[in-house]
Amino acid sequence: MQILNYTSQHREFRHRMREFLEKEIVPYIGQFEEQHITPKWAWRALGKEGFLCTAVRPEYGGMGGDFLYSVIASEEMAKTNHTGLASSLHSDIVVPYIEAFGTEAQKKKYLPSCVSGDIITAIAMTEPDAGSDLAGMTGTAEEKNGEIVLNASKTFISNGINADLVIVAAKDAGVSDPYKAVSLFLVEDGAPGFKRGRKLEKMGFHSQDTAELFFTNCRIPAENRLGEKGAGFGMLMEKLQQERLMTAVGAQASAELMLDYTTDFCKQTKDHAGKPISKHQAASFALVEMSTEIKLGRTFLDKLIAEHAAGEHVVVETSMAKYWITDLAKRTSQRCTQLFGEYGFFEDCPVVRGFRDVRV
Amino acid sequence: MQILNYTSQHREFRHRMREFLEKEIVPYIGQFEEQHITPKWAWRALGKEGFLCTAVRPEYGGMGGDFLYSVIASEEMAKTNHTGLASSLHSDIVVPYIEAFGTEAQKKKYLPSCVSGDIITAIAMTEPDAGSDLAGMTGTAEEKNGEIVLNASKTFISNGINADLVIVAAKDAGVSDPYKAVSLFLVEDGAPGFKRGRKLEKMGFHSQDTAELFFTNCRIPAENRLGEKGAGFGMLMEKLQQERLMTAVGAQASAELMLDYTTDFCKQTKDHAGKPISKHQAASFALVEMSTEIKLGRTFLDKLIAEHAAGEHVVVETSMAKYWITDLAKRTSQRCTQLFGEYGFFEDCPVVRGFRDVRV
Amino acid sequence: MEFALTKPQKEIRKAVREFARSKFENETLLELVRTGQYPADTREEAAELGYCAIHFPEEFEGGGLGLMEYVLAAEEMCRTDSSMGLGLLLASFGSECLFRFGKNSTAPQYLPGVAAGKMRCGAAFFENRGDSDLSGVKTSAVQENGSLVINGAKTCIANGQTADFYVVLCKTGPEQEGPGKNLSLVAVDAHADGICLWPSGPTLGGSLIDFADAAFENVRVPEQNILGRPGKGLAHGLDFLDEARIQTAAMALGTAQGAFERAASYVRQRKQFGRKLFEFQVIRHKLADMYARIDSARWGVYSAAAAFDKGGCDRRTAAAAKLNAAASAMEVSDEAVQLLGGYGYMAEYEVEHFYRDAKTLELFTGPPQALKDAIAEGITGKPR
Amino acid sequence: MEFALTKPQKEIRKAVREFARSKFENETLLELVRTGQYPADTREEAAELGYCAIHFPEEFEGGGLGLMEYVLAAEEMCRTDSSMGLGLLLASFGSECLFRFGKNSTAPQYLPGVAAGKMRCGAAFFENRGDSDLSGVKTSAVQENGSLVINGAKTCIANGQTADFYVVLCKTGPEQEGPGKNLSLVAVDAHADGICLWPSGPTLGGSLIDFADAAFENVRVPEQNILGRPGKGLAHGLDFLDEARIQTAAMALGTAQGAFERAASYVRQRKQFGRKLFEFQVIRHKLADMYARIDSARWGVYSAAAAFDKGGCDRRTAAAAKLNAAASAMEVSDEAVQLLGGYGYMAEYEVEHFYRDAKTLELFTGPPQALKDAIAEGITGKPR
Repeated sequence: MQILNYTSQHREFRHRMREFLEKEIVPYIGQFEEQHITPKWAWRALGKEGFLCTAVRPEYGGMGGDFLYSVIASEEMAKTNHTGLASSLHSDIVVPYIEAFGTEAQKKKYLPSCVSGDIITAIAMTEPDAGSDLAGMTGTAEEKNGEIVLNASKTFISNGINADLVIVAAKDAGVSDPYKAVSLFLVEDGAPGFKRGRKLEKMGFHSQDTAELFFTNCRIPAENRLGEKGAGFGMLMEKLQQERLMTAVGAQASAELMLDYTTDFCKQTKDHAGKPISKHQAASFALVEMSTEIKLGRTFLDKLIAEHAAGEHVVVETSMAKYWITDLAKRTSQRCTQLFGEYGFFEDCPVVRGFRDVRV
Repeated sequence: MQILNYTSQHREFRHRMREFLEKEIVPYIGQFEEQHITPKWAWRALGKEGFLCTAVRPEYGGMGGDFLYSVIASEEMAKTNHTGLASSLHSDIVVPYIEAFGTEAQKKKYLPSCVSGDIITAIAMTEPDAGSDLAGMTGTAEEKNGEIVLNASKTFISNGINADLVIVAAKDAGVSDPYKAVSLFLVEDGAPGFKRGRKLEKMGFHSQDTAELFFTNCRIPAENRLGEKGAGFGMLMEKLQQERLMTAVGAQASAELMLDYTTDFCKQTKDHAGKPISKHQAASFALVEMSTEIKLGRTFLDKLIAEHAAGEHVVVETSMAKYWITDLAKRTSQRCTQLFGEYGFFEDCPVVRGFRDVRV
Repeated sequence: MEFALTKPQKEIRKAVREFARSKFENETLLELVRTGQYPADTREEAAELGYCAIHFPEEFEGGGLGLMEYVLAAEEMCRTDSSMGLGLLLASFGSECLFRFGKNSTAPQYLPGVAAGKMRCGAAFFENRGDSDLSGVKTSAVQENGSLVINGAKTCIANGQTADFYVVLCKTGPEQEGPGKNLSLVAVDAHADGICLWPSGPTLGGSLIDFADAAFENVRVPEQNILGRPGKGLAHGLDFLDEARIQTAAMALGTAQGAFERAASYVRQRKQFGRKLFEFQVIRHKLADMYARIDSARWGVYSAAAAFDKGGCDRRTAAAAKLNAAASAMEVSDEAVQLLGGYGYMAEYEVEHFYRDAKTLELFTGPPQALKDAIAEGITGKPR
Repeated sequence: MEFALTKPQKEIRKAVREFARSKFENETLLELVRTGQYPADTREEAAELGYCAIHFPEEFEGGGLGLMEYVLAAEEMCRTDSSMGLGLLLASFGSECLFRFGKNSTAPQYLPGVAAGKMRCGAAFFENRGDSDLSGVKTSAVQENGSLVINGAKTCIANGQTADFYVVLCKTGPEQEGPGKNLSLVAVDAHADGICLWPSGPTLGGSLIDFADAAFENVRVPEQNILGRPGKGLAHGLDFLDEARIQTAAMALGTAQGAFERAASYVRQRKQFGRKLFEFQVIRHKLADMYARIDSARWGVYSAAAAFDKGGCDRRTAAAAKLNAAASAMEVSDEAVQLLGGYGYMAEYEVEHFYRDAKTLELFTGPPQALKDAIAEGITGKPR
């Protein structure tokens, strides 16, 4: 029984994207990791081939693909074992805000370039002192003379350095109910008062440019508000289901990839008696146990993908999936490295990058 | 998205069975547990209402129900929180051997009484020294003068005391390949040389009559061989998928039941400050974490049920489900009892029976 | 740092081991575990050798030794058999309150009887089955003409119906004072008028011990039956709980060790698929995990006991010792049940009651969540 | 039983703690961790205070103290910073082989240099990255005119490119003899002709230490460079591994403690949803779990070290100490990363490198599966 019904078009898309990545991206990943950023040409190449923002409707330059295309793109990207080309963040998390809540003018202005990769997007919610507590946000937005003036510090912003367009969440200082005070704003690269901080040094995600962003009396046109004034919280909530689901999709693909690498290693590596490590009983049980857990995660996830694609409200279940599957990926990374023995702490052990990256 | 498509007939069956059990069985379970056996009248009552062997075809007295009826019957039985009426063992594990491999005469002779509950069945494979190693079995069967003479000791036989008909696995001593030596035999209560040992004292499963069975020069008619000579191993393998699946179905239902009991307790019990325990953060997280795991198990299981019902070969996946879900039930029992505090080690704490029973 | 037992400690351990091995006989024992009948004779024999009051002061017929020696004895008893160990050890549960918090006139009245293996103590602390926080105690003890008049109800009292005296945690101040304030520990003779007892119901483990609920209705005891300082009952109760947790931890440790040894011996004997079970790497690794798990709990228990004897065991150390030891007993006995296959489930092979006892020990004297609250308080202080 | 450090032990611990706290400075340190540059000055300063050879005999400029004192120092260093601790401690990794197995002429040549913080040792044991079983060693050392001629290749040698000498496990008997037989440990000067080195590649943790692979091509050393008894190299190697596992366990313990303290301090300061993080029960319970987890590992490490110093630490005790300590470092540092939220992932907040170092320690000197094999062998003997 297949929970997800991939059509031959889906499969062709997956195949084409995999081939593209293997040929055009994978050879450069080592460089991206060393440079701690993925260059813009890679984004554009991806966009040119139609692998960005597959869900955007044709009138804005996209292919109007169903949700399964997003899943495929995200999975194939995860299988390249790097995180710098955060195309799923761009395509499935940030850009959908513009398409869902943007004015016709905003959509016309931005979406085609988002699809082509000429605009790379980021979303700036988290603040240094508030963490995941959105109500505790302190960044402010004020309207003055037909402009909006932003004052906020944001941190842990993925694509922070590359981003050409940032969706910034900030509060109307005049509104006391924190749930009614937040609005979203579109801030372009070069807006006066918008500065990028340093690239953050991290445990992993080395090919990704995570950064702090500063908005100091940053002025943007009033029409750059995204959605209704004060509706930010609601918009964020509305998109939560897809965000969590995409996190789970990435983590699941990553766990599967690590297990594949480890299984291959155990089959290929022989002990001094010439016996493959995979025939050591403890290793073979470990592989079976991990693959059982991973299959459980996969089944749960596929069902949620189908439900989400069908427009069902499964926000509780996607939270569960995000919690359980990101933990699964972490456990898998910890256990897989063990099976490599001493080799498991060398960077060229194929699961080490995953070990670092899954902790984000 | 519903993976399993229960029809209104299924739901009506579930409803009817639940009402029946609540009224006719649940009030007596305390007695069954004390007496360490479930009396035959309970089996017959179940049979009379059509809750046994739902899969047996109408020509043999059954309702010819699809696999979902088996699942429903097994789940509803699990929700009575006792194991003595091992109707799933009878209906979904033992009797299917007769229907699948029996001769027309055997089927005519036994199946209608299996359906009515007048015959309770058991299956005797495990031997004291061989455990789960079927190839290590030492019980023998010899043909002599048109009769079969069995010599075997079997242990851990569920329904061992109640059983009116036992399927016994034994080896042809003349065949050296252990995988070709095993045959199955139908042994009726009262066969000369068939003795039941003591009821075994166990950690749980108190309402179930687990026993040792002894066959000492036990003579049965030659026509009581079930299936081909030497085909025992193959028959056992063929039924493995359903056996494992039914074990998982029971364990899953049991985990769900324990979590329900615990959630109710935490909501109803107040600390000295009048706050329900379920509002203590640690307890509420524990409940959410358990319910996440249980949902994962449920989704995985439902998919396998659908696949099994559709006749797919999913024997590896059912092994995974059996391993993971029985472990889930155990973990759930261990964690739920903790949430009851000191009350968690008293027998009238509703999850304690489950704590003992899931370890079988 | 020395990690060696002293010679007398080694001797006690050896003597208790020999006693337990000779007196805890499998068949009788399984019958006792099944029926819950109390092994009064064995307790008296243990008492004659001084094993029922190792840590009581000598003036009350105790051994005058430390909690460390108690711990070693408890470990050996529960290792030989967890249910028998619990049965012998918990019979005196709570009697420490009669001597730990200062001289008390009730001590000579009861402690020698406990030391002789004849009397039992009922620690009547809890009132709410689902909440182990002692500060919510409502049972009142009101002064009246040199007496205390006790009214209230308690639950899950170990030795509830067989105790000769109770240690009752009571509110001795006005009710409106708020939770935890002005509590006192009071010794109450089991023959006092107005005590009504009924069984708390059968238990999963610890099956030789009876648990009962009690109602106190105008029960009068002399004022001097207050143990320790009046009004300091909560502090005393928690101090007692520290000691009780180290004791329970020792029982859990022995339970783990006993389950491990049974499993190790089973897999060494049992053949499957043509080989001894212990030759399979997965089985070997399970044994190794069990061994390491016990190792990770043992020293914590010993060090807590040693600190207690020096007067310096803080609450979190006792709680952590119990948390680890109980978890180790649960994990190890769980694994033992698993390793024995079908036999693990059978009463005859014993590990099943080790598993039930482990769960009982895990919840008795503080389930994990209460222990974690205590440890966290030690790290960061109380939350608001 | 005494659970107190002796006064000199307490003094060493305190002195090392003060040294580490004053010398391991956050900013420089993070830069070193990032770039992998070796803190040679800090090592020399540590050496001046005697911290680089606490457990070496005095005749080789060592402290003449036990493994217990080494353990206390290692714990403090790694607690202050895991990467710095590993950097300082592992520089001498393997040099114990020069004095543990009997007098050897190479000891005066190298050990004083190590003790002075100037020389480093490269333990060249493994030949197969995925298999930590030493008995498969194939590198040969053949006697020829009073010399040994070494041929073969080794992998993952700590201090591989910076070592002044290597301890190489070689086959000194005929190849056909079968695995593990007739191996010997040989000291090899790094300047000997015929050694070819290349980096094993960057590592996940332990980033101050360089790992290299080496090829030995007709490398000649004097016959007397055999360490301990000729032909007993496997036994010596395994004995060294016992000591190394206790050392690694101590580093893991310190790593766990350091990660715990950083997390505890973070949740005490950080506010979310209007309250300090530590006021949330789930956070408190996580701290309690971390505390109890460390507690469950610490005593096992100490007791193994104490037993080692008495000459009585069996293989399974050392293996269990390392298994528990490494698991505790993994779990505690994992939880610390989690508790710090996004900051846990950032180099600046340090716990991320504790987590990477914990994984490195878990696999170095024997991954869990090798430790479990060793423990099981101690319980049941070798399988067929």
